[in-house]
Formats: sequence, C-alpha cells, structure tokens
Amino acid sequence: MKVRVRYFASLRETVGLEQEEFELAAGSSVEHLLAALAGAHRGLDTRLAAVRAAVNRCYVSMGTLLKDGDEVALVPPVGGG
Amino acid sequence: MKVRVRYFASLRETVGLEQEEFELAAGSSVEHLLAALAGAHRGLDTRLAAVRAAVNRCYVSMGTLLKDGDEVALVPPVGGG
Amino acid sequence: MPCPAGESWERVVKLFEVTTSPLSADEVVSRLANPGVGGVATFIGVVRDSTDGRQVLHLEYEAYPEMAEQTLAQIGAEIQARWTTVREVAIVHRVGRQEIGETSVVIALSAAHRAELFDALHYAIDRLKEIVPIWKKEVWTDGSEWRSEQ
Amino acid sequence: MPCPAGESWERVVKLFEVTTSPLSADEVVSRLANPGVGGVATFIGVVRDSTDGRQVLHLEYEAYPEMAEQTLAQIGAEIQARWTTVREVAIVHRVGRQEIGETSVVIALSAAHRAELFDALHYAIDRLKEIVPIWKKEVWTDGSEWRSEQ
Repeated sequence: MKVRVRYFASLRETVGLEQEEFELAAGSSVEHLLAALAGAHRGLDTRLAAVRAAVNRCYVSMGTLLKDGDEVALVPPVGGG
Repeated sequence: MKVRVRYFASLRETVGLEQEEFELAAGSSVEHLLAALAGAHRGLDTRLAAVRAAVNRCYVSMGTLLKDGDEVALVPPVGGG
Repeated sequence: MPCPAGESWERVVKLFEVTTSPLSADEVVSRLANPGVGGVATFIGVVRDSTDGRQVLHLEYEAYPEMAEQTLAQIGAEIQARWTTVREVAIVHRVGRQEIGETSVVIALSAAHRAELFDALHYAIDRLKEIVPIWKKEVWTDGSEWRSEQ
Repeated sequence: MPCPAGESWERVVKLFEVTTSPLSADEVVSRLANPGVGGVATFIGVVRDSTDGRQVLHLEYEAYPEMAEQTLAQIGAEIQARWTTVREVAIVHRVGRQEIGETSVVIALSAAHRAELFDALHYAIDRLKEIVPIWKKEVWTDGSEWRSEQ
C-alpha cells in the first residue's frame, strides 16, 4: 500500500521534502512508518521522539494502523499564536 | 460658601438641571448638602439612598466637609460598558 | 521671525477616553503600540437588541466625562499594581446615541506574557461597571429607562 | 435560459481560517456579528521584537493549513461545550512572513453575558499553542530557529 507523508517546519528542512509517496507493507502502523522513514532520511531518527502523527488531519497514537491512500503528517512541536 | 452641584442621567431628569450653584453654610458636609438639595428639588429625596457623591471628581463619604468652590456630583447607579 | 503656529509633531495618544465617535478595536489596540509586546486582549461592549426580553430600539449613553476619564485611568493603575506582567491599558468609552450592534466600549490590555491578561481584562470591565460615571438609557417603542447592573 | 454564473448572494464567513493576509481585530469580530450579543473578548497575538533577549528581525509562520483550520474549529467546539454562555467563536491565524508589531492571530468570542468569556479566551489561546499545526521561525541577524512553547 501507499501513503502520502507530509513534512512541516523543522522536519521539512531536515528531510528536504514537503511531501512524498511512501510504499509500506499492508497492516503497517504509524510506528512502522516512522521507523521506515527514519531509515530513509538521514537526521530524522533523533527528531522523532518529539513528533506527533496525524492521519487524515487527526492526531493518532503510534499504534494506529494505516491503510492505502492515508495522508500522514509528521507534526513537530507546534508554536502558533 | 458656594459649591457647584452636577446632576446626571436619571437625577438630571428628576431635578431638571445639569448643574447649579448652591449656597451653603461654612463647615457643611456632603450629607448637609444632600439634605438641602432634597428640600429644594421635588422628587429628589427618595432617590438619594442609591446615590454616591463625588467631590472634585473623586468619590467621597457622606461626612466629607465641603469648601468654597467645590464641584459636587450626585452619581446615581452607573451602568457603562 | 518665529515659526508659525501649527500642528504639534507629537502624536498625543489618550489611553483613557470618553468620546462620541464610533469605536474601532484596531484603533484602540494601536494606542498600545509597542513591538516588545506579545499579546493583547480586548473586551468589546456591543449594544444589545434586548434586555429581559424587551426589544431595544437604541441606547443613549451619558457621562460625567472628566471624572469618567479619571476613573478609567484609575482602573488602569489598579490593574498595573495588581498584575505586574500587564504592560499597558487603554479604555475608550463611547457616549451619546448608539444603535444596536455598535461598539460602546473597548478595553485593551497588553502583556509580554499572556497568563494574567484574562483575569485583568475581567477585572477591568467589572470595575468599569462599578465606578465609572457613565449611564445608559434603553429606548424601547413604548418608553425608556436608565439601566444599571447594580 | 439559465442565469449566468456569478458571485453568490450569500456572504460566506469563515469562522476558522488560516490566511496570508494581514489581520484586523475589527474584521474578525465582524464575522461574529449578532445584535443579540452584549460582549466580545479578543486575544490578539503580536509579533515580538525579541525572545530570551535576542533581537528578532521578523518571523516566518508555516501551517498545515487544512488540519490547522480543522483544529481551530475543534477548539471552538470544545469552548462551546464547556462554557455554555459563549455564543460564537472565530479564530483567524496569519501565516507567512510577518514583521515586528504585526498581528499573527486574532481569537474572538461573543457571549450575551460576559462572565465566562475570559476563561474561555484563555483556554482558546493555550489550546491553540498546544494542538494547532502552525510553526514559527524566528529570524535573527545571525541565524534562525523554529520556536515552540512545548
């Protein structure tokens, strides 16, 4: 299955991409995705502890299972206002 | 001595004046002034219980002594905002 | 030869004012202008169309203007004494006839850190209704009445 | 023959918005327009010239816009569930480059009775900084950094 991954702010700069399509085994969770992304992008690994994940624009826990076509955003610590 | 008395809102309508000069015995207090005004203006007497007094634009207690030239405002319950 | 009289180069900003002009929250906030400030909170009073279920046509506000501005400034001083992170306070109250939906008062407070802004703002409007010599008359189709919260 | 396509007669008001345009508190408050309301409170975020004593030249705000508008609306719903006298909520956040003294966010709440406005306003800005996917980068003379309160 394929998911769309979106990167913002400091993570966008670390990865050097705003978004990408990412191929994953069926049945993968958010946690699996993050581990795979850390393998694919240098410097991302140490940043993930502070990251929340949003699937289709809702915050989710790391164990959430993904399905084909999901939009997954990596949300570094926010700071609006 | 003479003081200037100012009336606002419902009291202005009751008295029919925005302000007046009022002659008082030296050594009079705010309380003395109010009693004299109640005698001079029909309908004022029953209104005075809810009135605060300001002398030269500061709220004062009823026992405050007046002096010549003071500006005394009768302040009915306020309702700004 | 002396320079002719003209407008002052200084911009005089009144932080506490009673006015007959329409109010703008942006304009009152701009009186606080200070780039070091990170947050501003405002209270905006809006003329309501009814009280106690009775239809209001418009309001008439009356003030003892000199004392009203002085008591507004007193409220500002009270706030700065009590909430030390509050940087600046401005309060502008409109008087005269006001239509439904118009803005009767704008209170604006600034602080570098926002935590105390909200209690201070609440205090400001409560205190305004308590001590500032301003009165409001509701005008209905069938009469009118001076209102107070007291 | 059908009518030609044209602008809608409806005025579409977004209560929760992420925009690159400059913000006006008056304009955001006008989105709440409701003559039955007696009080409005706003929080206005202003770009500060320094943090931790370091001189800021300007800020760059970035958003995940679709999710940011959705989480702003969620904050509005949370407020109306918790403070039942709060009538309407609007939150507009500006993104992109912003200069010192410019307005980055306006939160506006209305209520017929004011008592709950202030706690609700405090909640709104705290919650915004907690869940809304918006980031800000401080740009100094000698570098830049993404900031968060967390």
